[in-house]
Amino acid sequence: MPILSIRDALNQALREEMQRDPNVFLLGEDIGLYDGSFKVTRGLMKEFGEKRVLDTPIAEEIIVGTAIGAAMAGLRPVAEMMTVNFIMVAMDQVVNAAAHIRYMFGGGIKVPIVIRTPGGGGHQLAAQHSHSHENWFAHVPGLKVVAPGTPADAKGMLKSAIRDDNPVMFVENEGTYAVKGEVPDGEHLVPLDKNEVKRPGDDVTICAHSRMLLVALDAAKDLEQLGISAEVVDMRALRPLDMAPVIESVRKTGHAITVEEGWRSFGVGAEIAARIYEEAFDDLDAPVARIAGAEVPTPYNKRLEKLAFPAKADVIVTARALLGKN
Amino acid sequence: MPILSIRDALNQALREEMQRDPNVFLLGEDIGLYDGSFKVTRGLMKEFGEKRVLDTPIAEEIIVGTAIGAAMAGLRPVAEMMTVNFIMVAMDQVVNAAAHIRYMFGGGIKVPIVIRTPGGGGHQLAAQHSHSHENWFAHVPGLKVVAPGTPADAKGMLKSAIRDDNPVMFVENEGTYAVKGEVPDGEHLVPLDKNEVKRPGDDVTICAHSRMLLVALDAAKDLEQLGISAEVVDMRALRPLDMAPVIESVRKTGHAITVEEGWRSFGVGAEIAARIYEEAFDDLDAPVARIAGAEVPTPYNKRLEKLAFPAKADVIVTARALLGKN
Amino acid sequence: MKLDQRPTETARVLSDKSTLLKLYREMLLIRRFEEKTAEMYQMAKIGGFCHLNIGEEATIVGTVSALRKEDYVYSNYREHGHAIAKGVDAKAIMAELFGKETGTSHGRGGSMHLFDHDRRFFGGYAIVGEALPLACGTGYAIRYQDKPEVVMSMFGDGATNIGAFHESLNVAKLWKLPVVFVIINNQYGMGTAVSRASAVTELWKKALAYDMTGERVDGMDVLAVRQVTDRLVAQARDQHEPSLLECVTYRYRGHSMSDPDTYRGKQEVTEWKERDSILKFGEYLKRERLASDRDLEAMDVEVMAEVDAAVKFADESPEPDPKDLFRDVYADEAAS
Amino acid sequence: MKLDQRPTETARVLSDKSTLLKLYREMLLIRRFEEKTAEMYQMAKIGGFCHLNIGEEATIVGTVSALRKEDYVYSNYREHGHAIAKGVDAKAIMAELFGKETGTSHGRGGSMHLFDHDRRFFGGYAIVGEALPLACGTGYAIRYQDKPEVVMSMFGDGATNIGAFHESLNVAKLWKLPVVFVIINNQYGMGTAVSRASAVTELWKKALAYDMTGERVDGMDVLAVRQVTDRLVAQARDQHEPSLLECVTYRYRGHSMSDPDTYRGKQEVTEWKERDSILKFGEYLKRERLASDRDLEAMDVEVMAEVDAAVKFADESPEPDPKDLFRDVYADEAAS
Ligand SMILES: Cc1ncc(C[n+]2csc(CCOP(=O)(O)OP(=O)(O)O)c2C)c(N)n1
Ligand SMILES: Cc1ncc(C[n+]2csc(CCOP(=O)(O)OP(=O)(O)O)c2C)c(N)n1
Ligand SMILES: [Mg+2]
Ligand SMILES: [Mg+2]
Repeated sequence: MPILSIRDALNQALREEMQRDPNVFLLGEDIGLYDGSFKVTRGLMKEFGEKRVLDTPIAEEIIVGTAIGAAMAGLRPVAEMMTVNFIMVAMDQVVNAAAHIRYMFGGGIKVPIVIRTPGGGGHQLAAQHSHSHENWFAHVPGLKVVAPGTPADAKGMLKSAIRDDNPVMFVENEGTYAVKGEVPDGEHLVPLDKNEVKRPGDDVTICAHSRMLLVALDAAKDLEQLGISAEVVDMRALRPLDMAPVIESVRKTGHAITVEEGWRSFGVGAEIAARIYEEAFDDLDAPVARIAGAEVPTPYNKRLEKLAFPAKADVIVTARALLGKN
Repeated sequence: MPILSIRDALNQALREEMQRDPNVFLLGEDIGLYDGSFKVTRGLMKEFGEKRVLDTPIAEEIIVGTAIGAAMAGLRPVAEMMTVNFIMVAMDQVVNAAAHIRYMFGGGIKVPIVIRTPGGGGHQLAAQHSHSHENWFAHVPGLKVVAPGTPADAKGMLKSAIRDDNPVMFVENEGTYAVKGEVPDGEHLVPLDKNEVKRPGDDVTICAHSRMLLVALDAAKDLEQLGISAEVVDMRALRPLDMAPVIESVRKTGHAITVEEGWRSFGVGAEIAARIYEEAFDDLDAPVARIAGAEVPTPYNKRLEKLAFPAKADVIVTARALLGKN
Repeated sequence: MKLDQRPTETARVLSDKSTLLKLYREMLLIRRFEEKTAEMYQMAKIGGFCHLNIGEEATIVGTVSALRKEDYVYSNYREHGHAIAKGVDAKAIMAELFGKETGTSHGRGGSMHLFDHDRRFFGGYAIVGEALPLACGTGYAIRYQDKPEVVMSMFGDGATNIGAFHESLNVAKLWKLPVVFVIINNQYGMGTAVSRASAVTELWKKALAYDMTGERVDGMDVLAVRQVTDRLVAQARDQHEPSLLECVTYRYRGHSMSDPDTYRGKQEVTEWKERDSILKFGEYLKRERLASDRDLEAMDVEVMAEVDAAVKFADESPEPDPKDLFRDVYADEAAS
Repeated sequence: MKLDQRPTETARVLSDKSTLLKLYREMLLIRRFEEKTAEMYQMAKIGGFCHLNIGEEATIVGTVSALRKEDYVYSNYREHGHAIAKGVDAKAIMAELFGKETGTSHGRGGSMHLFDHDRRFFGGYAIVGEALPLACGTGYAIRYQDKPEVVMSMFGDGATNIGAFHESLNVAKLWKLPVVFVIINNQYGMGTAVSRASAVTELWKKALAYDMTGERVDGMDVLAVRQVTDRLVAQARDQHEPSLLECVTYRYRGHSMSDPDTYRGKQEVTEWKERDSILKFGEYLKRERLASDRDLEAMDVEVMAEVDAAVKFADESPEPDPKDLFRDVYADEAAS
């Protein structure tokens, strides 16, 4: 199978879907002539022209709103928010419009849009360019929210998202664009509502999505050496939140850890933990351990920043403590 | 002690703080000449003039941003967002600016603003006027978030919020403005970081804030009749989230229920539940039960709307089920 | 584009008896519908917030009547009349206000969220300014699909101060979108007069920042409104040139049914009512001998009967089934 | 207000030798500081995003030098030069870029978030348009406290298309706030040329929508910029009349240090460099016999030494203490 970076896997998904369906078009800031801030849309304006790859002014409400209005008239827009931090100025369009239009109009119309946006930190971009907000979107009925962590899933879920009839928040991560892996050629579709065991194990269940999935997989390898067999569940489907593989895993391991890049309080891990208790209380041997970003606006200084985000060592230490092996 | 509605208690707090400190001023849409959309600011423009009670255009980014900039130059603005639904257009100012400015400038400045805003549903206002978002704000480091449910706390916490040196999200609820209760005259300050047992009990701990606190207290009365002694903890302090009275209570009761008006997934209850497990796992006899709003954009139709929000009966049924008394 | 370059359509409208009577009838229907709505609200048949169009009939009918069936309208929460003018069935509108399954939005939306896909009434939105970017998106789709359609975006004076207005007008001009932006300047945003909210009070001037056609018209004169709208719609359709049209009008009632209306003088309200558009247009029709008092009275009876029928329909319609609470959260039911 | 009504201040500036040399020195300091910053970035002493002011020196110095110490500046992420012009110590700026505890923001902010309370440099912000409402708030506080101060709000051409720009200009005029809005029109927002993002390309025209003074000036000519800014600052200070000033300039480098800069022609860049403001202003000083080649070279040596000292200071400064990660999340430490 071809080896692609997540960046190129996303690019391939966009190209294939644009070739397949003339109603698919892209819009966003600097996605065309500039090839995209993170080069995900590289070459697409050249290939498909300015109509189907629309460079916009710096005006996020217009980006999301234009996508919605175009979708309501029959198109399938894929909007890029340069980073998730900027979506704060367009939150009304995402929540009060995109997510609610179908329901509030009694099902009279659908809003098939995809909003692609990278979150995450680790590049010394400080307090206004480093955060993650997928928990916010996953809270909102009417949205679907996915956050793939591998090149194959990136491609397969983006293609599914574009074909989905609902507004989909497609959460990427700046720190994973260069990550490489096998990606099936052509028609490769990954469902938007299925989480998946990415590494089997017996002692502890580690739930993680996006960049933290890679951290968790990395930690699991080391844990193996330390005599701990970790099962890693990819939480790529955040809304609807598919808990089935997690519950099945916890029934076996009796221990669970959640890992997320965003802030802990009211974050993704809280919901996963709450559901594990609700569905597998008697199988748990210890409370679910949550690993999350430090609750600070991300600092610029490299050392401080490093402390602010979860790393492999945190997963290893937490797993050992949870299993009483420290 | 005088009996006041929450509306009047808030009004009294604003008046007293404006009298005490000439740097305190109010701004928002229709808060002056119109006396406020929900009449919380009634009479204040007449009393303090247009400079200190500033009617703004419909431009929420300007409301929050003006508050921040004025605070940075030494004032103590209290901004009203007519309802929390409209804050979606100003989310960037709240999160990326207000919450992060102090940290990202290394502590070189403070941002003492209060953003008062009612959330909640139940008045047939449908999908764009009925939601609650306190979980979002409570996720953000740099913000303080409170959501009082009684007139005394409304007054005492608003006064504390105005004197606090941090940005405070002061969450009100449209459905509670008319609720009456005793309110101490004059200097009555309630801390922003202390939750409180509002009704003692032995069998089950019910955690609720804002309007749901009243629902929980109401249910607790009925439960008493049904032979269940419920302890109700007011979760008025959401960030920092004071768990001490909850944990102490759960140690005693072994059972916990969370009640919130907003959507369940990734909501307030998830965080409270996760922390209960983390701090009192061995004291729990059953999983924490979460009661929350139905995961729909609120429907207009009265019957459907009723189904969408938690009610007393839900608390009673849940408590009985949790204690095996059905 | 100058008016005299396209005199035909407008001239026909402004002289054709049946068209003129139809305009009058629509204004009357909106008036009677809204009066009945107020009554039904007071009887608690209607809940939530309820914003009436009474006073704004000439603006609404003058603009929307210039559109074709396949043109789109995006509106706000004060949209009952806009829906009527776009051809949405009064029965389905009243049923929506009653929260019934037969309503335009199956009772899920209510007064602020009317919608009709077939009539291309693309909805009432309750967040000020929110629908302007959507109108641009539909305009983009029209250009994308190379269709001869137009979008009309309707909003209040207050909405011209919010960010989305600015972002929308900029791209409409930049991308040459067939959008006519209509400011229904009824003098107030809730209790705030235009001059207390906007740095310019001649709101059409905001078009200058986008090098866009800007027009101001007496929104109490249906023919004046129609005339300028015909020109702007043609400009949008034929040349993909967007425009900003300010209609100067007035709402006779409070902002919503729950507004005590204490921020403006009685005198002011009275003066505007003296310029009532239905009254004046009726006089015009009589003066021009296009209708007699009796004709107009007969029309009124007919319109009232239509409104009564709408109420009856709404009254007799079923409520949504409680088990359908989660229907239509997602387009694929499985996801709910 | 016409220039000739307030000739004194500007005339003095434009003829006073020491002031003119000071302007030149500041432009040079910014240039050399930024060149060194690029070097340090390539050496990985600086991380994150890094946006340089090279090419924009005349705009920056011409505007900011017109302010008093007690006036405020709000800027964006491309603000190293703005901070220097407002009197912030180059040492503390470089230390901030290095992420050191001695930096303007104690290493928490970095290149995009310089801040200096005493100099009233009220910060660099990384969200486009975000700081304009803040500038209005500070303007409101000035009026509230009845102080003779002014706020300068600095942002790019791209920022004029976002909603916050519109909301800010409207209230600035409506509330008579002493704010001078400065558009640094460097022709591009990232890779997007002004004409591909804005319906009007003469950006000063956006002032028309607010009935606000709008001006356009050659942003490569420091004296021209200073002259118009003097007038606008006086207008803000004395009459509380805000204004919009468009300075037409150019950034020689890419958007940030990581921009491959493929969206514009080499020829275009070369042409702008030929109009380099430091070069031209140096020639002017020599022509007017206010400085010799040797004077200017000596000044350059002095400036380079200052920059070197800043690097040395930054290099030798301590990193933040890891145990202070949570310091300053809240004003009351207990809350963290
Ligand atoms: C973003 C936002 N802010 C505030 C409100 C509350 N609100 C609803 S209608 C309204 C006044 C709007 O005035 P205008 O645009 O003139 O329209 P009109 O009601 O006069 O038709 C306000 C402030 C809202 N719905 N959305
Ligand atoms: C709201 C928002 N959207 C997008 C970005 C990403 N971004 C950062 S700088 C920039 C270009 C800004 O251009 P301009 O305003 O002209 O300023 P310049 O960089 O040219 O000085 C963009 C798009 C952002 N920071 N904030
Ligand atoms: Mg109005
Ligand atoms: Mg620029």
